[in-house]
Amino acid sequence: MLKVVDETKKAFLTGNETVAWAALAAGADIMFGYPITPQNEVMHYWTRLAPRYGRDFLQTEDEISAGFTVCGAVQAGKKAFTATAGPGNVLMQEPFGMAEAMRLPLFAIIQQRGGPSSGTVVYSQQEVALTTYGGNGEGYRIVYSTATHQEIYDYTIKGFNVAWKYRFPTFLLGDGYQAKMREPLEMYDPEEKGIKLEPTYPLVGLPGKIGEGREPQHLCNIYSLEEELYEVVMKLSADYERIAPDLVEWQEHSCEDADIIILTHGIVSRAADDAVKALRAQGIKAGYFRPITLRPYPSQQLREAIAKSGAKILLIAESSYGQFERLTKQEIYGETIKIEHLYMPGVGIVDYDIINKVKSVL
Amino acid sequence: MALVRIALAGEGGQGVQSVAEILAEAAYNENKQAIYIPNFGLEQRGGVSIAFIQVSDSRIGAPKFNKADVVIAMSERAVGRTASYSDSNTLFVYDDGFDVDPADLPKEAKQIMGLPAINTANNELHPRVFNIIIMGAVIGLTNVVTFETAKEALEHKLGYKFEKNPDLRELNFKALEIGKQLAENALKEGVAK
Amino acid sequence: MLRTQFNSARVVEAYVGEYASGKSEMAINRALELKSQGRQVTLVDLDTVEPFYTLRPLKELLEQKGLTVIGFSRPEAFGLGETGAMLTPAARWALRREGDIIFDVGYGVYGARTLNLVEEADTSTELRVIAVLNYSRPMTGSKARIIEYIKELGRVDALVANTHLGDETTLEVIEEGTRIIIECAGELGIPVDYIAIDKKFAGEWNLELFAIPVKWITRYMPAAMW
Amino acid sequence: MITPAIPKSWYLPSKPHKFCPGCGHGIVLKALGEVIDELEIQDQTIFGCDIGCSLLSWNFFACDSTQTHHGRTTPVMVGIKRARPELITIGYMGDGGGYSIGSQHLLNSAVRNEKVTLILVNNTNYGMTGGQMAPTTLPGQKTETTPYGRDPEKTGYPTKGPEFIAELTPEGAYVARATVSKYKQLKRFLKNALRNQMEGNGFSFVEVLSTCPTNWRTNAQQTWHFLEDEMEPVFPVGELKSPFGKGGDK
Repeated sequence: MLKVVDETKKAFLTGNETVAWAALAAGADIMFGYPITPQNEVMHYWTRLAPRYGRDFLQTEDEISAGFTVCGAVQAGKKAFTATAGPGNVLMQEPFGMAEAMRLPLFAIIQQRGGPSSGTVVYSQQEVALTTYGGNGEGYRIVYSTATHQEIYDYTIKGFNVAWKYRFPTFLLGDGYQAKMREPLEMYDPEEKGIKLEPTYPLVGLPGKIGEGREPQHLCNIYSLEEELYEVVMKLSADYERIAPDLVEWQEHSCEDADIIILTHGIVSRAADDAVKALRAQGIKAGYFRPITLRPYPSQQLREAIAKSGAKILLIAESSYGQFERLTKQEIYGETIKIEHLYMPGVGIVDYDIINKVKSVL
Repeated sequence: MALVRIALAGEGGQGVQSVAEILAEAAYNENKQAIYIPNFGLEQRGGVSIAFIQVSDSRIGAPKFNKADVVIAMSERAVGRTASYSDSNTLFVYDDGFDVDPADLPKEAKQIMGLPAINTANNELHPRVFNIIIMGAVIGLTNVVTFETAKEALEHKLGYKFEKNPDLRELNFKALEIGKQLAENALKEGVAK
Repeated sequence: MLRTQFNSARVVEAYVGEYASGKSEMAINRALELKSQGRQVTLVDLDTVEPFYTLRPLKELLEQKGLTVIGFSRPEAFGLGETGAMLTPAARWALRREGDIIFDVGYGVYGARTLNLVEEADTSTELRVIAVLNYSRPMTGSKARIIEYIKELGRVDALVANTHLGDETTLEVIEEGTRIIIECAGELGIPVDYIAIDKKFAGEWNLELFAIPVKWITRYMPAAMW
Repeated sequence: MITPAIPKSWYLPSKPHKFCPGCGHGIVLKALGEVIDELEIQDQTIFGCDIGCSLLSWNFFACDSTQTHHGRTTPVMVGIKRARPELITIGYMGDGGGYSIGSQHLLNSAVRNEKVTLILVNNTNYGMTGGQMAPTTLPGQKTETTPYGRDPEKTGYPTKGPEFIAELTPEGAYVARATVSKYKQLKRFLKNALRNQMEGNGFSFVEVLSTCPTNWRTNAQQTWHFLEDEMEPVFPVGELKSPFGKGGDK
């Protein structure tokens, strides 16, 4: 099979394009998609490159179909994925829910755009609630919130592996800025870096003759009695809670003696990182904490950061109106630290927005 | 009157749900609190169908319950299916015509009764009124409504059929009466045993 | 590849190339270079595929520097949330204008055929189509891919070597990329007009390395995020 | 300087409009404006538009209008019509919005003979988002998601909307396909469609073949060639179903 990345090399890419290259490098077999800004270039690059590496693509009639075709393909044992945004993410909640219930290794890239409704095509962090707990289930999902193109590359490869290993729908949560921004990153072949690609196997269309050494496979996601569903949901929850500790990822620095901890995720964490450095230079003891997995949330780690720092204030900054704050509060219930927030829904946040807010609350 | 919890179970098409509905309506007509909820699994099409009825003078807390005061299993499959709703003060009723594997019977019950409802229906009345006999049995076991109110509710429900065919009314009321008798006798025998 | 004959005094250039290869950066710098020589210059935005990074947000700035800019300014790019209507009517007839004309052509599967949107582009004897190449872009990240890419692009009269890694650019990166691009140019029989290098390297770059002129580039695009 | 007659129903503050030079939308909306004037329905007309290039027409007319989610213009207009039958509802969408994401709404409204008028502008691609494949993309046609040309083996043949809508609709529906290259006929079909709604006969649907030089990457001459010599053979123009009979236009 033609190698996608023949030698580890620095390259200059846009975010969407990074997704396409990383998916190829991860051995993805097929992409299903539908046009929606700002993720279109994922499709543009995948359709240009896929034939060269024997991969496949279908533009479906809409996002609902894109989600369900991915469910079908992964049931058949192929590495399938999709990419969408905003209203498309809303439409995909139905197939995402099916993937939760049937433990399907669906992988999806979400480039957040302004909401609600058609909102803007540009940028936001307003799909946090939808991506972590959307649908009519309990949020059996794994959600990585990336901030840099290197992370987009790394977590696209990791996303496929995690989805197939732990068998829960997995999401790379980016945004319109990351989608279109250009920056350098290191492209690599996973195996060169010692990253083993998780094997795939079908749930239907198994090899062998039915009745001779193999039984027919009957998959379902509907039950007759409440008690039956109760058993299924309790098992799903137990399985998810058992693997959560292995999946949780976060970053933190300067919390040891922080008076105020700045809590951000995704691209806003880059601004928070700059803000903390600038504040420290001005003698203000600011700390930096950034969940990389929004689901499962690093709640224990955040509690520890709060405890060891003795900080008096936790400042949450997000390009939405409280979705990240609500997610955080439910995870650190009982903490008595004062919580301040900086909401800038659908708008980029830069370091001095955070610096000014810190000064106004301290 | 304290809360009475009744679970009726049988095959789809045996008229389990209609009996429950009539009983609930009768209780309502006596200004009692009544809740009836079917266990609408995917089994409307010929599976075991369960009806949960609760009657009380005061507001009823939840539409379903884990343990019943009276369980009536109207088909062989329903016996095993409803055994879990029986505990030490449950009257567990099934038809003595079933050949029931003892393991399917409830572990705990105040009294387990086999009623000759099917046999009575087929031989003395008409197979179609089997479920009305069961309705009579419920009244016999629980007095959840008076016999008169039950007849009125039956009339209200099936009146249009009775008009067309008056001896149907007579057949149904007879079935109700016999059902009540069967249950009361079984209750007495059980106590005597 | 027939080289069109350049007899007119004015400069008419269209910058084409891979997505994010530096087309807009080259077009702006080239337009300002000509302006600094006292010439009349029109800069035309032909970026039609989902333009996020375009020269539109820079329109006012560039007009203050004396350029005529054909393209919607950001508020004008009306689109109710979409990134805005693509093409100004004036762009179609840009070749009818006086003075130098510099086109910033968007990417897309059609490559240089985007120039069809400009009336008389196919018959113009003045127009030179210049493909911008950044060896750090994966689609043009090897000799084979560069050659394959340029051939697919359609009509190309010259290349510009614009290898860089954004903020992580080093002299070595520029050098390696430029060498490969020059080799490809040889095989393709297309001249390399110049090597574009961020002016911050002016003191360090060894001008003897290649026989091709270097143009020191000022980076405007970082400020052009939609 | 002779200023072209601007339809009274056009909303002047939003002019000049922002459609690309050479785009067919301007012609369709000009014809529609004239028809609205002639039928004197401006005050009862509700104009709905989709996400895509059609959304650039959200404030095109001096009529009440509403911009809906992508593909959802049809159900919104059906909702308005069912609630207030006296209003004239026009749904304006593209080939993606109508035949792809909105196809279920289109088919079901047709089957129910909903008394709405839908105008679908077919330019064989998703224009606003940069030229991806649409259900009406021609075999071999290059788009951003068929970079090597549309392969019917993989993505099927162009959707023939009016043909299947004509099959689905009962009597009383009006179904036609027009083209921006035949203005008088376009205007006649639009008028018949709206008359069909005004007379309460049933569903009315007009697909209009339209030009998109920006995404086709064509100059003026190539644009008309693609429309007339490439598209029209695949998408025959004419009235497929009409309660007004052949020469029925008054």
